[in-house]
Amino acid sequence: MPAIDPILDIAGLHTGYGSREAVFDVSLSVGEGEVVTLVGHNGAGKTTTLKAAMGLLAVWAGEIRFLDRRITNSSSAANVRRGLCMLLEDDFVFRDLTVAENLQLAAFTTASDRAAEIRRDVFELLPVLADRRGQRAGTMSGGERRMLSVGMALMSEARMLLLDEPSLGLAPVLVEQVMGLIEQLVAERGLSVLMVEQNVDQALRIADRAYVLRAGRIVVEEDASALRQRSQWWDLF
Amino acid sequence: MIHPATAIHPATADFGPAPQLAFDGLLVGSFYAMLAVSFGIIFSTTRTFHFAHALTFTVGAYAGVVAAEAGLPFWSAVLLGALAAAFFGVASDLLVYRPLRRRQAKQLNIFLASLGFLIAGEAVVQYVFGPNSRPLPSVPVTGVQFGSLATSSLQILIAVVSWLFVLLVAAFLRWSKYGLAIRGVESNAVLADAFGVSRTLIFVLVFFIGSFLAGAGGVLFAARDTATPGMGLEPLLAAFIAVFIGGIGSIAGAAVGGLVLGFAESLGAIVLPGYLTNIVAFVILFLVLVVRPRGLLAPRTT
Amino acid sequence: MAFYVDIVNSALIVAVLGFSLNFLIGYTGLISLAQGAMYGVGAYATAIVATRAGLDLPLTVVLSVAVTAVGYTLIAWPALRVTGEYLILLTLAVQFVLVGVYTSWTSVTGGSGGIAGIPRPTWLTGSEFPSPTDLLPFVLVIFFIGLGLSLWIGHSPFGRTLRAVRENESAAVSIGKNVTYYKVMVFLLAGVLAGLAGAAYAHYLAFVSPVSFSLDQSIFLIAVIVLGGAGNIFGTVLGSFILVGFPQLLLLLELDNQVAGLAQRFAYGLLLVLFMIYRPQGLVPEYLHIPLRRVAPARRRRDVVAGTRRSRNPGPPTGDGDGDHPVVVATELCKSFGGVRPADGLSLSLPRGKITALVGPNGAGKTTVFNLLTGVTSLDAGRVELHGRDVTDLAAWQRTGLGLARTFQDVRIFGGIRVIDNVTTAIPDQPGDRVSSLFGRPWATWRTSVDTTEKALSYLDFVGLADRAGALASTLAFAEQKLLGLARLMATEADVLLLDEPASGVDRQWVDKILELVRELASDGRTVCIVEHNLEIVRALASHAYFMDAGKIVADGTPDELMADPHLASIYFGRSGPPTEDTHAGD
Amino acid sequence: MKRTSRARARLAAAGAALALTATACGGSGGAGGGTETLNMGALFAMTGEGSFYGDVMSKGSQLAVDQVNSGGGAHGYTFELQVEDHRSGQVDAAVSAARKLLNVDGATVLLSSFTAPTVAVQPLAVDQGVLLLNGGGVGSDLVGKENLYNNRMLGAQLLPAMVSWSAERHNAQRVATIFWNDAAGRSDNEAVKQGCQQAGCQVVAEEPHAIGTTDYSAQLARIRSANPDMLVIGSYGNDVGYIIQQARRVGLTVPIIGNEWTPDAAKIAGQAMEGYTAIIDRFDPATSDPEGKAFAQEYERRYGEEPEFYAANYYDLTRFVLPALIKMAGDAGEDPTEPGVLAAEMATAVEQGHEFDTVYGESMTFNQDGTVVKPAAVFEADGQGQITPIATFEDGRIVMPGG
Repeated sequence: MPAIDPILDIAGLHTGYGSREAVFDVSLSVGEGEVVTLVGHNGAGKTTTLKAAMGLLAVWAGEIRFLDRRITNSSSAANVRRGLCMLLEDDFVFRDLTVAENLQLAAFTTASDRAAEIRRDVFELLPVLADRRGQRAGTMSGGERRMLSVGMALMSEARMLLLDEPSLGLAPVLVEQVMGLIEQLVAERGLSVLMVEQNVDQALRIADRAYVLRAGRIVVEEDASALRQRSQWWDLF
Repeated sequence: MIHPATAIHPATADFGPAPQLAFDGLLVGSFYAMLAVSFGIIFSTTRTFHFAHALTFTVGAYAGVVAAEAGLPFWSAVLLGALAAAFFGVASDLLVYRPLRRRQAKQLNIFLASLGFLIAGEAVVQYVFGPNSRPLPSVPVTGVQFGSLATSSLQILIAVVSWLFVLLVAAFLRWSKYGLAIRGVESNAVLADAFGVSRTLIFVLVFFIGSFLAGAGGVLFAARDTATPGMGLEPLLAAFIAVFIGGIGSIAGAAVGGLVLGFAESLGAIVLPGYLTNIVAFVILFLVLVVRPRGLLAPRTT
Repeated sequence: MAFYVDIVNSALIVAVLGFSLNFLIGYTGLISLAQGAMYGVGAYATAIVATRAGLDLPLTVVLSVAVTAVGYTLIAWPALRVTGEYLILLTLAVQFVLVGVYTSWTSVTGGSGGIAGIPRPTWLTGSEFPSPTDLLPFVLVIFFIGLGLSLWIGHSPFGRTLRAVRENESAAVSIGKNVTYYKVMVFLLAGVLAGLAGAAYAHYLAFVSPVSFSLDQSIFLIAVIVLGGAGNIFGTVLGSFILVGFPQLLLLLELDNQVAGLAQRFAYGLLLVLFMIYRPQGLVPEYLHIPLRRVAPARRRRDVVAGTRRSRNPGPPTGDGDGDHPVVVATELCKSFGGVRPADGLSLSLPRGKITALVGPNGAGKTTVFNLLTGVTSLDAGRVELHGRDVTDLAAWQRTGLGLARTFQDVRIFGGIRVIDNVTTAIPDQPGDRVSSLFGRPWATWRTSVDTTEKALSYLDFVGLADRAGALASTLAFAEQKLLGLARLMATEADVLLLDEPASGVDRQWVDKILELVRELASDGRTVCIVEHNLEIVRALASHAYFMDAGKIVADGTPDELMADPHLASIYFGRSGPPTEDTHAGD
Repeated sequence: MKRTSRARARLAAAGAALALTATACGGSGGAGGGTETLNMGALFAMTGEGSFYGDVMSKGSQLAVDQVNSGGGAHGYTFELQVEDHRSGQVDAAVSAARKLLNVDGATVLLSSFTAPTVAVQPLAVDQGVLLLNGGGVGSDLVGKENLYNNRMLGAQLLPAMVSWSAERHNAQRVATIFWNDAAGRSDNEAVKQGCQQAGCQVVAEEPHAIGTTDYSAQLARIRSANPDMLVIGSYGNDVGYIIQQARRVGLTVPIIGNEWTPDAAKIAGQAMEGYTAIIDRFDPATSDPEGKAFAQEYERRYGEEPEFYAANYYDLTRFVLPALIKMAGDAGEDPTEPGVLAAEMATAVEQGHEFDTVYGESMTFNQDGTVVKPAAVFEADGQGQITPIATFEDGRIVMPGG
């Protein structure tokens, strides 16, 4: 358990798709300003957990609390307004819209004057987006689209990010850039992060704590640095 | 079918009907463009095979007729018809399609429910308003001539209003916050959801806009012809075909599809006898589906 | 009396027409809005040859059937390319064009006035103006021909495969079915039945005109299918009698015509809406509760496992159990999608009786390799050999026929059909699985059905699902569906099994059972290859593993060897991994 | 075959009549003043696009039935009318409704409308020895059919004279036609050509169109480019209204003539209807003929609208034709409710050139082929939905009053 009060608290979560249960009794929490990573093999239930937290997937059993409010099965729209934002694993931008429109739409729940302010901020932080503001997102490279998705998260005035595989498909240089950006956001803006990441090494590098999921259950909860010190991780997967 | 006409009056030159037919094509194509946009915005966003859009069209037309019969001026009748249709369209989404979506109904089932809704609705319209055609009273119509081209002022008006509505919708989608949200849902509904854009709300919105246009179209149509309970089917089919010719998901495509359809139907009369022109649309649809199933102007290749 | 007999006759004709549409919509999931117009093809064919050429009854029916079958098959050609709403539109277009032809081609069809005075088969009815009762035998004969044909087709292996195609085309391909063939054939059969109904209608009414073949008719027929219950022949009969008979019987109530007519339309429309929302499966479910004939597993479990394996190998004998000889050899496979290269000069071979694993980080291209091996995805370059035979140019369903089959990560069972049928469908070389044998060898078809059921039950028994045989596959728990996938795979009698994540998404109490089954399959001499992310499972199963990254095999060896390699660990977990290209996915 | 079946029907009828007379005599009922019921069935377009027709036809015939019955019946028979719906021309609906009327309700007379349903039920009528009367359908398929009689004048009978007369009147040289693309429309088109030949003018455009079309821009564009000086319509129902409305809107100012007029079409065309002349069955609601006047007044009193000629036609069939046939049957000692009797009497009446009363101010006779000879007239429409007669049709020629 984190020393600080948890901003997100998941207790005894059960969920799945159709009749297929994919997550069994998962409990985890993320503290304010903390980076927590969820690792595990493909199909272990990591993304499923994030989606349930975001309100994109119905919770079968268990409870989810955010900022000390019960948000189990509340709509994603309501969760966005509360300050929760999820960046999807694939299709994480609106490909048919321009960069500027992507950012604008991400600020759907934000007041418009405030949105203009954040947008300046985002363009400052991610100059590549400013240069490409008129470009259709679908025509950008994978790395640029990732940057855009982070920019979109900022536009939604999120206090907490749920990141699903932010490094997927990116060259190592870009992976480090994205991770650096996340670290920066946490350090400068006090964001909290729950991250699913295939690139375990990178994830553990910036995370405070880690959970290992296997076949829909949490098998290990550990300090990120401690986990990183292990000689090998195969037996966890 | 046309007999050589030169024998008796060689002085009156016969340029053939082509220019007039092209002109007619432009006018009717403009109307189709609006109908296509009205259906296209609903279909490409919600993917609902909304056959009962025909009913929305009819409801709008009768609302306009009733308003005009009550003595309201033409423009108020158009507006009232459009509004009535808009609310009707939203109601059909909420009452028919939402329960179906919630039960994850198959495309065929949604389509059939829509058809059923149309059939039942037409019966109600006929019960309330009677089976006979109801003209829209006090429509100002005069003949208009441009050289050898002739049409009525109403036809011109319909074309102008059609483009006005098409441009308004395009501008709304392009520049307004909710227009952007609609495009967002169309592009990536899950992601839009994740950013707090409620799909339910957006669906209601597109049903409102699309039905508004259909209703306005219905009143204009009633002004040109008359209102009858079964009036909606043909315009709806034209809209369907135009959307699929243009390619789903693009307002410009739908509008262009409408124009293409109008021209094709009208110009088809140069080579075909008049009674075959209403098949032209379906032949084109068939060919488009066979040759280029995603539409002539399909915006993306996903 | 004649009034009631007329209702019966009409309903019987509509039922035959409904059977036709039911094969398209109910069995195969192909929506046709052109059924009314195709009915017209049959009716006009009879009307024209009977009035113009003076042909008499059996000949007119035969001709109508032939013409309509050809007509419907012609629609199949464009229809194969489109699905969903596009198919609705395509058939809608056909519907309107055909009705346009009926109304406009006055010299042949009589235009909107239609063709009157179609001669009645006087030798059959004994009168030029027969009453409905006189014609009842004729209509009954047509009906029973249609019903018999439909039941024979519907309950045959062919019909079962149609349902499988409806449920999941890719899975149908994976068990060796040529989906294109089935779609073309079902259109042809639908044409045969529609032609039969059309001919009966023309003779019965002695008058045809375009209004009877309008879009309204098409919609009405879909309503018959859906109300009765799609996929069930008897449901169609029930639907016809209700929808034809009910409005007629309402006539007897002597209601005010205008109001009654409207009320009837209203009720019809509302019924459609309500059925779609609350009972989309119709009155009669696709599977009535018919208890399965319990067949005692004739063979011992081990016999099942060992006895049904096959390797149809027309090439030079490689000798079963010829240990050194790899069964599958893939050489230099290349594939690129846009800028991504999920297979980039990749080679591997699979030995008999062993379990080989493909491991690697997410997105390395493992599932693509399965797709390339089975032929679902076409190769850009490279070669796939099975038992020494080059199968690179063969379609996926053909490769399954040669003994190479797969499962899917997301199971792809045929959810809407019964558990047992999932398995039975996959059994190869059944008489009656194709139209030629269904009609050419009816006796063999009939006789073999018991055998195949028995066989299928023994496969189910093997995976422990025999007592669920009669249930709908979609009602199984996910883990059971995975087991069913295995049983279905075994039923293909393939000896090379590609298992895509056989244990993923399954709770742990099931994992052991699945693993045991997989081991058993391999120990019987099958060639097994798995893709699995759960490394525990890989270690537990595989004797040999290929490590893939970015479309290439970067290493191979035993799982333990691979896991000891720090370089591979860094690829897998990203620990200062090797540089890869930034992928431009959306160009 | 035909002859034998009819003979058989008659024989059966006679036998049955004898039996019935016997029981009637033996029974309690008084012979002379007693009333039997004669069941009539009607197949009208009660719903669908043509329901205007169903509406006025059922009103016309029902009014006649009520008048007959309140007058003590027709020669000992009261009428019972059962109307069924053929949904504006659906043959399946028509045939099953006809079966119901014949077999369940025991109708011995069928009133029918529209061409296709009438043709479709005609074999049934023959089979069951039922008289089939049509006062609305105009298709040439209705001509020469056993047991079927039409009291609506057909285009082929009227249009040649109308065209040649109008061509002369308007000094038209170049005639364009627009007509239903079906048997009725095409036979009208032929009739127009025949009329043109008589008048020495030329047909410069022939435009068939699908029934129920609302947009005629293609046809009208071609007609305009052919530069006619007269337009003849061979279409029916609402289509006439749309054609006239759109022709005027695109600036086609030439005279327009035809052989159909309905209030609904007039409503559609509105002001554009002005000057349209049509040759139709000559029913004038403002007639001075006593029968016609009584009918018009009673109709208007009961339904709140003026009758037009479709209502008049079915009124005539019910009020005058049937009672006359019943009387003939009674005189011959046959029971009109028996199969074949009324049809046989009708055949006899036609053979004898029997003159039936009408509300048209004159009597009508039927031809052997089932067509009618009755008063017809040229009417001119104004822009307010009214028509006034301007000339009459006599012996195949059109005659202006007083000239």
